[in-house]
Amino acid sequence: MNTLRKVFAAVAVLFLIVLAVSPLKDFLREWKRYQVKYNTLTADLPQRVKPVEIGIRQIWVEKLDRVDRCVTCHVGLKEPALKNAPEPYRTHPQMFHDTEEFGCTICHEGQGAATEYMESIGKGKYWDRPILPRAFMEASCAKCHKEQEVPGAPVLNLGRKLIRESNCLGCHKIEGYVKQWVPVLNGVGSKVNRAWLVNWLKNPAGYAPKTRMPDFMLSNDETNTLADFLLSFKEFPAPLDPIPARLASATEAAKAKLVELGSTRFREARCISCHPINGKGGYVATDLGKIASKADPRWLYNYIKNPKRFQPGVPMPRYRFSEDELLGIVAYMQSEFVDYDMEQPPAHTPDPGFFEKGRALFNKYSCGGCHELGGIGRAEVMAPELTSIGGKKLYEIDFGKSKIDQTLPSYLTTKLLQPREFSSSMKMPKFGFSDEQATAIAVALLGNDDEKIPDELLVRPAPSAAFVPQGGFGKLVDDLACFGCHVMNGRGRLVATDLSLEASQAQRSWIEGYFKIPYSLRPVLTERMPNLFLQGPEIKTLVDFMETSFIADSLDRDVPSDPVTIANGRGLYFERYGCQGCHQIGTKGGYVGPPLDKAGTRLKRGWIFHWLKNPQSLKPGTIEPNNNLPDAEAEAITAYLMTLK
Amino acid sequence: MRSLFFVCILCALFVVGCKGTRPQPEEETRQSVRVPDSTIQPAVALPGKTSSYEERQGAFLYGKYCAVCHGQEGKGDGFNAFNLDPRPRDFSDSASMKRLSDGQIIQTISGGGRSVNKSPLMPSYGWTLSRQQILYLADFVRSRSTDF
Amino acid sequence: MRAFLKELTRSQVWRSIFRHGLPLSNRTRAEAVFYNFFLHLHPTKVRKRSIKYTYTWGLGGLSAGLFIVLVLTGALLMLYYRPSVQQAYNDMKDLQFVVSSGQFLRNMHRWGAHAMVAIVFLHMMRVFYTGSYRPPKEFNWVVGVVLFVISILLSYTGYLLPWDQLAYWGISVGTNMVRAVPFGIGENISFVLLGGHAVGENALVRFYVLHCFILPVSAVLFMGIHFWRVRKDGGV
Amino acid sequence: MTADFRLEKNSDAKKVPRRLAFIKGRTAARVKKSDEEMVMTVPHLVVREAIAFMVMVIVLATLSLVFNAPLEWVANPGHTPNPAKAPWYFLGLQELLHYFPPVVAGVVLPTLVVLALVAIPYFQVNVKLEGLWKENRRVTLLALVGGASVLAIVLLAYKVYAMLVPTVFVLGCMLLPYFLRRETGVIAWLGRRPLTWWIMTWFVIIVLVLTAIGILFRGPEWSWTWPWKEIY
Amino acid sequence: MDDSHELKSSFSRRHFLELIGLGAIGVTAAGSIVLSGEYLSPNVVKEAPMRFKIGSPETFPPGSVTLDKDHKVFIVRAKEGYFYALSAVCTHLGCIANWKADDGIVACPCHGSKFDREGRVIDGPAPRPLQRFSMSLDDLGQLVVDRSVVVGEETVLKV
Repeated sequence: MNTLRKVFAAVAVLFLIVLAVSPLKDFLREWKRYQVKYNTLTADLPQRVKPVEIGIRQIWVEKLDRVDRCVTCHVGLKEPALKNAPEPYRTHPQMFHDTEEFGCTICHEGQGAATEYMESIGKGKYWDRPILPRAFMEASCAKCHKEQEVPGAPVLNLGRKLIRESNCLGCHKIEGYVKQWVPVLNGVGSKVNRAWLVNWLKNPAGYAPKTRMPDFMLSNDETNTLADFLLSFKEFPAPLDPIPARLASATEAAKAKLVELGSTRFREARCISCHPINGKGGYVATDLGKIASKADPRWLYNYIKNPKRFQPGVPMPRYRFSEDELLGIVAYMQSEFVDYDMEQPPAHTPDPGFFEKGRALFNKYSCGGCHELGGIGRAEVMAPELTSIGGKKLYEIDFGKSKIDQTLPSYLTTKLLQPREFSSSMKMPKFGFSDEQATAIAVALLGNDDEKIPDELLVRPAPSAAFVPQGGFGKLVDDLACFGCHVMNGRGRLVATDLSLEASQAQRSWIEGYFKIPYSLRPVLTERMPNLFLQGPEIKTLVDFMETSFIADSLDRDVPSDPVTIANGRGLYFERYGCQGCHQIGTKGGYVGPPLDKAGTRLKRGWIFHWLKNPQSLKPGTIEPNNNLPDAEAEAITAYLMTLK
Repeated sequence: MRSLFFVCILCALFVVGCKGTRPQPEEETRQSVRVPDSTIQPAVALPGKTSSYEERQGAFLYGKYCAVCHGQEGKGDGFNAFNLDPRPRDFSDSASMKRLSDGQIIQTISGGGRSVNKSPLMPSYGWTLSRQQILYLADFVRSRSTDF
Repeated sequence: MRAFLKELTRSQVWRSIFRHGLPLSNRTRAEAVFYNFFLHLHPTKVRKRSIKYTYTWGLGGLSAGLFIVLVLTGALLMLYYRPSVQQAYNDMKDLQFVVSSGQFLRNMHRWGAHAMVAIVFLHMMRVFYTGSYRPPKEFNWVVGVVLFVISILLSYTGYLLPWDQLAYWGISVGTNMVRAVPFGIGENISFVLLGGHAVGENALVRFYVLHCFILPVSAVLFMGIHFWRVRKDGGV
Repeated sequence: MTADFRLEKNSDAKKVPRRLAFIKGRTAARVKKSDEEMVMTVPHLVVREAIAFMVMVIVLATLSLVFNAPLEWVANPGHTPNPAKAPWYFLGLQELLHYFPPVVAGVVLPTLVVLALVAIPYFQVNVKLEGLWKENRRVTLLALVGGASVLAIVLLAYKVYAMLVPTVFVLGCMLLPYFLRRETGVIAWLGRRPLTWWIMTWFVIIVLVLTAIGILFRGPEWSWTWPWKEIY
Repeated sequence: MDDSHELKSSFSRRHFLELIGLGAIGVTAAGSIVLSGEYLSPNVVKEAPMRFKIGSPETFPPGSVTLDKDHKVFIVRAKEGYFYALSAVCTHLGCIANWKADDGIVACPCHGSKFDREGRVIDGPAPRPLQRFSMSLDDLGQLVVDRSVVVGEETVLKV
């Protein structure tokens, strides 16, 4: 019995001790030390900082159903005195969004509920959304911001642009993106030569540094088979016109004259606004620097004559060239844009089964996803859908044998930079992205999240306008590929001006003159309006349509034109608002904005008035400041500008 | 009873401390604070990744609105600067920048040169940019002169 | 102090609650067993041989003890737990991170539940190998088998409640075994058990009710019978 | 029945309170001896119970302080972990499902097991507690080998080596005393075991082996994986 | 703690052990109750924060009284342009009072207490005027109300 008593007493004491450890463990929680340290840290600061009351703090965001306890340790987020304090006490940057309104994890990810460091950054074992590295932060903007251009998120915007331009849609399904135009391959066998094609397939960027065509890392065999397959497509949907025999039979002198003419037209048509020459110039279209070593002259002649006949949908205008001019341009290209260093591939006898094998390769790499060829579409086995890739759980990712960080951002970035890193059997091509570009795309992809955001917080994209101009204007717009550079009623690519309100802005006579001889209002820009060599009736059709459609009555306004007002306006222009800082009149003034020399003949007074009142309402994002002008002042300046003829 | 209980807690702390069944708290703190940035940084390094959000916003806005006259580096040598008289301010000149208060800088951006009795060639952005954006810009402008 | 205690233990209130004195003499000790609700399950005297730990290994008693621990910790856990798909997991995280001793209680409950299944099984093995199921205790063995099944079901229904991957797929696999019962009966059982065709919100609520009410109450009922029988058949 | 029960005539309430009858004969072994040394429940039994209870709580609490209860990722009905395992006490059953058709493994076998457990105390053969080889040695051997062969064929047909190996092992232990007759030692002890003991032991070993395999040795796609290999 | 008869015997070692054992169990039991109390009092609650933003001053026209239902507070802008924040919780029994624009008073629907726009009791059982909370402007020019700071009747926020 005595032993039993001893055992009893000992066990009871042990019982007490063991059960007392649990509250002790609670008492020594990690976050408490951070708060105590915060109080000692702030006590030494010269500024008065309110000490934190020891206890778990949290931000409860009801609308997002999130509880973020990050503020338990990050106590000084709103304390300006701690701007340069070490983490976790540093002040949070001033943002458009308040931390108290949105919490932390909606942007930063990580585990909001956690009160321990490793758990909160999501590096604990069972949390599928670890904290986003700073470089990828903008991905979180995309959770709510579905609009085209997200303010304050340049990386995200760049990423989305790259996804569009790289035509990821060719293989992946991603909601919210549309496929870009890519050359059609029908008749490619009569368009290009074998040497070029082999070089191109092996290394597209070697031919055209700015090309969007990725490197599929084909083996020599694959390249040859694919080239044989493609070259077997020799028939165009429309027959090629023969090149007039004159070019071949012309004398040297006549030829030189033609080349001279072609060179002039090539410049006047401002081809380099869109086409780069050996990497210099525009970025919209194909590099022309070595075009003569690639394309058959007969095809070039036919294509420039009527681009859409051979490449439906191509955003290249049909210039109104005469036959001589066409011949000249082709001759000019033939003489100028030759690749003397082009490597000749070794002689090669086609495999008897090249067609079937080539077709299989064409399918394997989903060439049909981008390029149309004889009705062969996208590959049946598609690449994974990326619509909600940002919500992919870590345990769903196969990192293979790669040694990279086991996180989704690093997975995506690595995949973009080295597409075959995780498994050599993958088919994704290499786009040659720079590190920044890959990061930007990863950011945009991470933003494709399946996170449920309440409707009132979503910023939706502007509905994509399906503006299809009709009639003669429509035909001309199609023929001249205006949408390639101009936006009209929400459709088109914005390289040049948005024309939706053009007739409210510019006077008819000026527009007509501009079509005849385009000139650039801003000489600093590379992209310029080409001279399309339009005829009088065509110009009339265009301007007539603009006068009826691209005009808003609300922008009409009568402005007094008495000398007093004009003098007043002149004073305001030069003395009060210093407009000459950016706009030139005569030879004086800056050239940030367009010169206002002939503003009175170019612009309409209502436009000037409304522009002065609120420039951003007419052209979002313009750097012309809103000066909050009273009506009288805006009228006076308008009156002054209208006198400049 | 409660005090006795806490005495027992202390005993328990002692016993447990000796046995070391719990991870040492001190060490844990140091570890968690010292986790190097690289563990949460991507394999790819972005240029300027060390810059803060405010700096990047400031740089972006500056590049868009200010650099044409004040120059990319803030030296008052933008491509448009040579059309202006007086010349735009050189933000890297710390001697003259020291004389400006934060309030003056913010006022100049918001109200333009005329609002601080300077040249009207400096336009006012108070109705174009938000208060927040102007604060970013003011900070960025301030950071152009190094030895402030 | 002593005088006060003396007064206290002799007061009418004290004596109305405790009908026996301090168990210091054989008389008061016997009285304690007679009059104390918790002790009256025992006889006043037991065989000296049977109180040795190696005699029964105390497994039955430990099962009962574990049941008490589980009821207490479980009741406390219920205060912070909401059986809904949206909340269940978050509530577990709250228990882990912000509730004082929450993680400890959850650990106790979880490990206790596993231990219970194991100990009840061991108890059953002990009873078999010592032949303690022989008449007149046949029926008590059957009650014991029922209790074994109930404790497995208790552990199993509790398994779903944290609503994590482990829970969800553990239960999915388990309920799919039920589907194997032929003639569509399995389908029906599984449908009724889950309140649907897959593990979802309904299943969670059903398992919660089973785990927190129906099964514990049945367990208490059968434990009452079990103990009563043990006592009537001459056990401790 | 009269042989089993004996009325206690001198019922001494102080010594054995409220006991009316003793049970004898076909009863639990301990009831046979009625005049054992007795001790007071309070404190002897109660203190031991308290100690046992406290030790249990101590072990449990220590465990709880050191190991946290698992909490994995939030449930994702769209992604099945590989392997998807039931709670450990069902892993024996899940292992069976790997071998046998669902109806057999998921329904017939568990039902049989529960029924068998329920039926144990009602088996007359079990009560005698006689060694397997005490009588009719030939017949027993034939029946045993015959039964075991049928079972082995079934197990072989389904390739259930996880059950076959323990079965052969148990059969070997059963047969040992038949061929090696000993008076003392392990083999003699084995020889004194009754049939029910053997069946139960076989059952327990099977359960343990299957459960252990299910817990430790099953990896992706329920393939055999060594426990020291990391499972992703 | 003992029968008088037992107390007379020497305080032996075995009693000491018993006392320790029982004492430890007692302490554990008491400690468990304390711990349970600790467990039962939540460390965090999901409630609206005491300090919150209500928007820029321009959204409140002078002379207006606006009820912020989420935070149970009236934002009052005087005709002179200054601001103050009145609790919308009636000081009687905690119902949410309403602003009656027609009469220019705050009226409680439960027991008919009435307050003027300064929060003073005009009528009814309310024992105290409505509480007035601290208001301030943050860096970005947003109005901020802090319900955890009660200020006197004379305190207003001039914008």
